[in-house]
Amino acid sequence: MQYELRTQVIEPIRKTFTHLVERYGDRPASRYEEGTIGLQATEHFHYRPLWAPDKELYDPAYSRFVLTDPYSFTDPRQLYYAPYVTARSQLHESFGKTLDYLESHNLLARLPEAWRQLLTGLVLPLRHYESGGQMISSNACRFAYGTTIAQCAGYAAFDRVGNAQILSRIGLALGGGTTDALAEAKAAWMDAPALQGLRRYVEQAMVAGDWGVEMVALDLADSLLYAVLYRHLDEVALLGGAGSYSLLAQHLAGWFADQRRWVDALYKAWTADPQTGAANAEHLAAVAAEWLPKAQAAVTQLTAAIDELVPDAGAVGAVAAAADSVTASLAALGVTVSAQSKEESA
Amino acid sequence: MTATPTRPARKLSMKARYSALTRDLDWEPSYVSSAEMFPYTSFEGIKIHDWSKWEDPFRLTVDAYYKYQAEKDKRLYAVLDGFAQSQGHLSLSQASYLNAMKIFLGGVTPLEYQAHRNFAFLSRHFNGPGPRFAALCQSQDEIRHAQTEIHTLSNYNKYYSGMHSFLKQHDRVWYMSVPKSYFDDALSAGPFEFLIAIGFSFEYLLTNLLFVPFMSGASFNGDLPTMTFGFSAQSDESRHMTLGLEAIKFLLEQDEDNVPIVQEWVDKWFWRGYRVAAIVAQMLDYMLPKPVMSWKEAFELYFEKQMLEGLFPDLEYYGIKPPRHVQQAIDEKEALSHFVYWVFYNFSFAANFTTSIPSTEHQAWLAENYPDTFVEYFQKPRWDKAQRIVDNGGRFFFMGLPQLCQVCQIPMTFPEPGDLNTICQRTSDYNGEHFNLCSDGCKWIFDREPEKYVQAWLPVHQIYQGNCGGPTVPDVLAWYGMQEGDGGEIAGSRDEVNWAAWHGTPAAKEA
Amino acid sequence: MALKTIGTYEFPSRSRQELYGEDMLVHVWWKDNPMFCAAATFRAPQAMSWADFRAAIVDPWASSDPDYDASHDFSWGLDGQPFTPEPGTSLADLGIGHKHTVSFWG
Amino acid sequence: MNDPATRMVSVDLQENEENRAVIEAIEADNPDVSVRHMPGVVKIEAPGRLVIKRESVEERLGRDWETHEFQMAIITLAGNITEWDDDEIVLAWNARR
Repeated sequence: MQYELRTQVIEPIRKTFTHLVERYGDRPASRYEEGTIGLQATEHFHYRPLWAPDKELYDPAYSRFVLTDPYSFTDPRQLYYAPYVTARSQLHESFGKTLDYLESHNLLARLPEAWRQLLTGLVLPLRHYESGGQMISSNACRFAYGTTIAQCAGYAAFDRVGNAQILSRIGLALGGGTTDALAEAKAAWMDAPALQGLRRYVEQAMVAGDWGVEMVALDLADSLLYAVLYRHLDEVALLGGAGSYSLLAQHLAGWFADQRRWVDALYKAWTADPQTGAANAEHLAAVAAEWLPKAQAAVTQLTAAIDELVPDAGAVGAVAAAADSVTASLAALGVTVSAQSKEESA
Repeated sequence: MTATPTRPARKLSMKARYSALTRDLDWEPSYVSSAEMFPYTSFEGIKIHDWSKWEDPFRLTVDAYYKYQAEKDKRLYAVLDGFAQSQGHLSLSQASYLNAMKIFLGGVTPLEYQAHRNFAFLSRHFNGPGPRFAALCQSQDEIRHAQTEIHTLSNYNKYYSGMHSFLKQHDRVWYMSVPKSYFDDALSAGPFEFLIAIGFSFEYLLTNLLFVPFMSGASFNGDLPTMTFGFSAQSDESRHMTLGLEAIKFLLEQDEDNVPIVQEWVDKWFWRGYRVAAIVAQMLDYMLPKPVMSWKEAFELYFEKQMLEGLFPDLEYYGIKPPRHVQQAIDEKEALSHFVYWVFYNFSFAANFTTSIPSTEHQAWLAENYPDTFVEYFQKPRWDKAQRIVDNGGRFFFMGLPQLCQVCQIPMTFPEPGDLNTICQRTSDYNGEHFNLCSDGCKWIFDREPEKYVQAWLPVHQIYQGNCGGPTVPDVLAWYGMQEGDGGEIAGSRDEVNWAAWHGTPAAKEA
Repeated sequence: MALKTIGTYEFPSRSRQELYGEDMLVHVWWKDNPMFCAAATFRAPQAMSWADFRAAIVDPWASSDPDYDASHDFSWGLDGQPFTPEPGTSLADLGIGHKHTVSFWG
Repeated sequence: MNDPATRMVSVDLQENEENRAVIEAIEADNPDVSVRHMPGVVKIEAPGRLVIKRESVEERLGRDWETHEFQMAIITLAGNITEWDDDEIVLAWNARR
């Protein structure tokens, strides 16, 4: 009986859920689509938040950046939870192998002294920057309108703690299995002059009060930091006999390339929106005009200290190049960050 | 040393490693004030003196989280794929089993998603890194649950009715406003109340009732994917339960002034959650063709024994008493599921699931599990008469719209304390308007925060205001996105007819 | 208890009478008939006479139960108090207010 | 009933091949446990305290086992987790700090 059943072909009566058929036509939907599109409620919220009575529980007005159709943005990586944790599990496993290799060959101890100081005094403290990035991204996960953006922000938030832990594990290794290097790094984050610009920047970004503005501010700083610390310095390290710095940096550089994919897609969706695109572009220009110079100043302060430690590093110059590249990629979206407004806010 | 050669000698202990990697990321802001950075953690009146006192017994780090969660999902999706490829849906106990899953998908899945969003809120806005990280993990877990539920049930949606429009229906269908308003209530509260509402009252006190016996039931009824998903989700829930328990202890230990505030939240959210659980009660007792554990037994095992006898004596140390109105819940355990399934039997013409008179064997099981109530209060006055109506060629439906409770939003069906023959009706007047409540518990909740509950989007009232597609039942059902075959009577339903055809057995006579 | 909020928290009821124009919501509860799982909610003109309310609204609903006999002499209550409906009197004049509950039994 | 030494603590575990070693280890290390089988679930209860020891699980499993792996097995619990380190997990009531 059962065997007969199993050979019988039973035609499905529908291919997927109705809201996906209405959006994409009568075709089977991917697991990304089924697990993402439309999950956030949009109507009949019962009560106003006690902590924000002027808004609904989910409300486009939590940001100046608005999409007419929130699902005009989708994650180009198509990440839902299962592939997300699988990908990150591999990232951390691969990082763990790198770190094991460095430790078992005692390579961290053989880092040139300047690079060791660079790592401990200027890179490890960025675990706190990553923690700030987590909080900004978590805020975006809560307040973004629509599941697609919120989901990307939510994973990005967890990524940031992961990045912080990557840095922390490097610190534990540098400390010979103790937390000494981490303690030193924290003291530097709090007091080292080279880092105060960046700390001020993160603290101010965290209280900007508009999740979209906060995310853009974070991304502007990321774009400079990641370009310089994990790409530019990666090459400098290889030439300067600090191969283990390069081996570690590749994991964070790889992460940022992945992060860029969804953030760039979001900027594109914002600026391409048929109804709100022009206003979004204007907001983006204003936010960039306000925050990019601040980010550049803060990261330059940090990189100046790098150039002091490693004289041929050219880190300050790399920041300026990265800032130009940010301006250029915004311009490609039709977002003009005027030099004048840059100077004003600087 | 030689006993564990695979463990590196310099490895930090789990506790030290967790602390270095997670707890120590915090810093005191200098360029903005603490109040600017954490604007939401003072208005509720909760006082926290030392955020570092928060303990997370799981001591999970991000790399371990990814590793184990990826492994869990690998196993789960392998089961889902195998089940779909082998047409496993044909080996369910009955097509009607899926009625429970239709309610689950529309009623519970969107809540998991909401939890994902609001734990993200906590993971930004708590002042301390310990609770922020715990909330962050839970936020990730909750989107996992929403998605794995959808992916688990997606295969059934291809062959069965009632699941196709679960998102729209969560926002619109009359009974869905019960779970929706419950969660909206928690989200609209401050971060500490949310933590007690969802983290403690829901995850710790009640979630076992929702998931453990039910998933065991799924297993017993041939639904391997749901069982696998459910137990896999529960392995996350045990972390969430621990977070909930840690949350309440942390708040109670921080300041004595927190105790009365927390007590009121425990009181409110126990009752709010218990009313939502009423829907699960009827799933356990009526919707599983092969029942495994009655609501009453589950309530005794997972609530009375584990919570009232196990947990609350611990909380007594802090001055916390068992939830106000808990006695009413205990008294109702003999009758809760029967009242709620009867509501669904009355109204399934306007729902995404079907109902029927329980079979003779099923009624015998109910009588055996509820010896003091089922036969006298439910079988004789209700089911026997419903059967007579069917025998005469009819089917009893409630041809109108029910009176809803302003707080829990369930049709006002619940009994007066100590009197199963009389519906409990309570009222409150606020700002010159009359409000109806189903119980002393819901009335207490309303009177505490009437400013909140007057905003309730009550489906029945909205239909009468003309906000739900039109004045007639077909108008409203179209607005709900219902399709032919979604609701009504099981006998002769689309699912039943298909099931019979697929199994080569004659369908039951159409009612 | 004063509600603890950030900012002013005042919202109108989503069920207030004015949303129903000249009408109101009335609950009807057949108290001793367990077939009806709850009282029913109806929208009715405040000026509607009791006789019309009974014939146009109560009787069709109660007839979901085949044993309903409209000519039976029921006892009536309004919000738990004894109540004597006058067929020609309007609901409003009978003292039935928005979202109040009329019950019957016997 | 209020004595934390006798109040029941419990864990519910998925009943499958993977978890058999864990279940057996718990039974061996906790003399007063009672075990109840439901479809797909094993409920293990003990008065006052329940311990899961890494070494005992490893002995039965024949491979390394991290206590973190317990998260793959557990469905629910009653009691406080009073210890969770590299070597053991302890559940008990009355955990004051």
